[in-house]
Amino acid sequence: MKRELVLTTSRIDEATLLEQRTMSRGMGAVVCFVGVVRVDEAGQAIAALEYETFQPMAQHQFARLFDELEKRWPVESVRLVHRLGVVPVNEPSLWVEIIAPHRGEAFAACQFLIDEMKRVVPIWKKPVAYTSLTTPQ
Amino acid sequence: MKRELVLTTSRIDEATLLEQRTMSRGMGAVVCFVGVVRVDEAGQAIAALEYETFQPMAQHQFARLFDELEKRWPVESVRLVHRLGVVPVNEPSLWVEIIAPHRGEAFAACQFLIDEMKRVVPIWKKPVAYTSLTTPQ
Amino acid sequence: MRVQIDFYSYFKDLTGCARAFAALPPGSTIADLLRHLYVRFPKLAPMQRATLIAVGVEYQKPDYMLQDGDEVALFPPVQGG
Amino acid sequence: MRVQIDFYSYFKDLTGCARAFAALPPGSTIADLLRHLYVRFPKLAPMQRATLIAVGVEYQKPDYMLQDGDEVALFPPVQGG
Repeated sequence: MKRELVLTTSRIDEATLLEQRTMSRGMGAVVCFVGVVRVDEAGQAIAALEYETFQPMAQHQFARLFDELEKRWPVESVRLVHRLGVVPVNEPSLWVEIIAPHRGEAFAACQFLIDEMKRVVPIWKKPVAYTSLTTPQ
Repeated sequence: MKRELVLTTSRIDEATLLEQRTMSRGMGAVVCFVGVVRVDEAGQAIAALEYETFQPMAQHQFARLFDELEKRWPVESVRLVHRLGVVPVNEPSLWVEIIAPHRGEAFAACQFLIDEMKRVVPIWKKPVAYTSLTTPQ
Repeated sequence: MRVQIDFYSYFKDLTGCARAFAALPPGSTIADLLRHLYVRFPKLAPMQRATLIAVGVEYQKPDYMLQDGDEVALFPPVQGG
Repeated sequence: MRVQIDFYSYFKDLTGCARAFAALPPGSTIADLLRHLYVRFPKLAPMQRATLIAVGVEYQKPDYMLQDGDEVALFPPVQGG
């Protein structure tokens, strides 16, 4: 199984990630998830979310999840990018792509990976408020 | 809910579809599915699949599914492209994108749409074999 | 009355045509039409349990009462994606 | 023995620091360390049921026996995505 994990403070560049996609001729399904920062976090309008991680543990926990994914489903490729630092509203914080022979397993693997990430991977977020100088859009 | 339906004999251009994506600041989830023609159809190596449709009925049935989607989930945008005619192995035949506030509803809506499409939308495929003149890759 | 029947996918191969017309007594249902078609296109008959039927752009059941000029479509299970 | 404790997310605000060290008797468990920390950082105590604990890069339970030099991390439920 091809694995790519990127934890980065740079903007997630979906076009480049798409260009870099490769899949063998036996693969029939690509499921891609993009998590985007919403303007309302717990009922409050925010300007951004700030993501923090404990990076060595995050990488280790992602590696364990990738192992588990590989055991459960015939996934050919998993790529995951999580942005860190300040992510403005309407920009992606998470990008996940799963390539598998069939649709069912690609959807299952993608949802499993995100669910488990939110349970065990040490990444936290806190809202960044509009300052008094900023007019909420 | 924004709706886009394209039934086309042209190649599905994911990069352009990505460029054309728009989402409002309340949206937090994009789920994208790409169905790709696999080299093995029912255990036989093929060169392509040829897709046929009964187009007015396909459009009507897709419209009904989009209505149902809108009733069930707070989806902001659904875009679906289905390629028709001969689609070579390793090229996309189906591209679906769902944009919703949250992950759960985006995944549910995307899977519902594909499942229902495969039940009611009049599109059929038949395998295109390698001819004796073509060397299987 | 007269109805048009369009065949899709491998049903065209089974019937040898993409479109046919049938003259039926008024009040005929889809079930009546099918009986007529299974005589005319015997290779369709074994497909009966895997046949989807639409009138216009909507699926209909065998008890659907046909109207003059109806456009009926007969096809095998769909396989998009 | 001496262990290092790193705090993440708002646990840093509750303790007022990102890293602390603790000297503990040999054979101490994570539960023993927590009792020590809740005295030293009383604002952490109410978070007890929402505290995740790792040693190195693996989650561990309160009965985990600590070793000299262990790097312990304490943090609230994770929220990636």
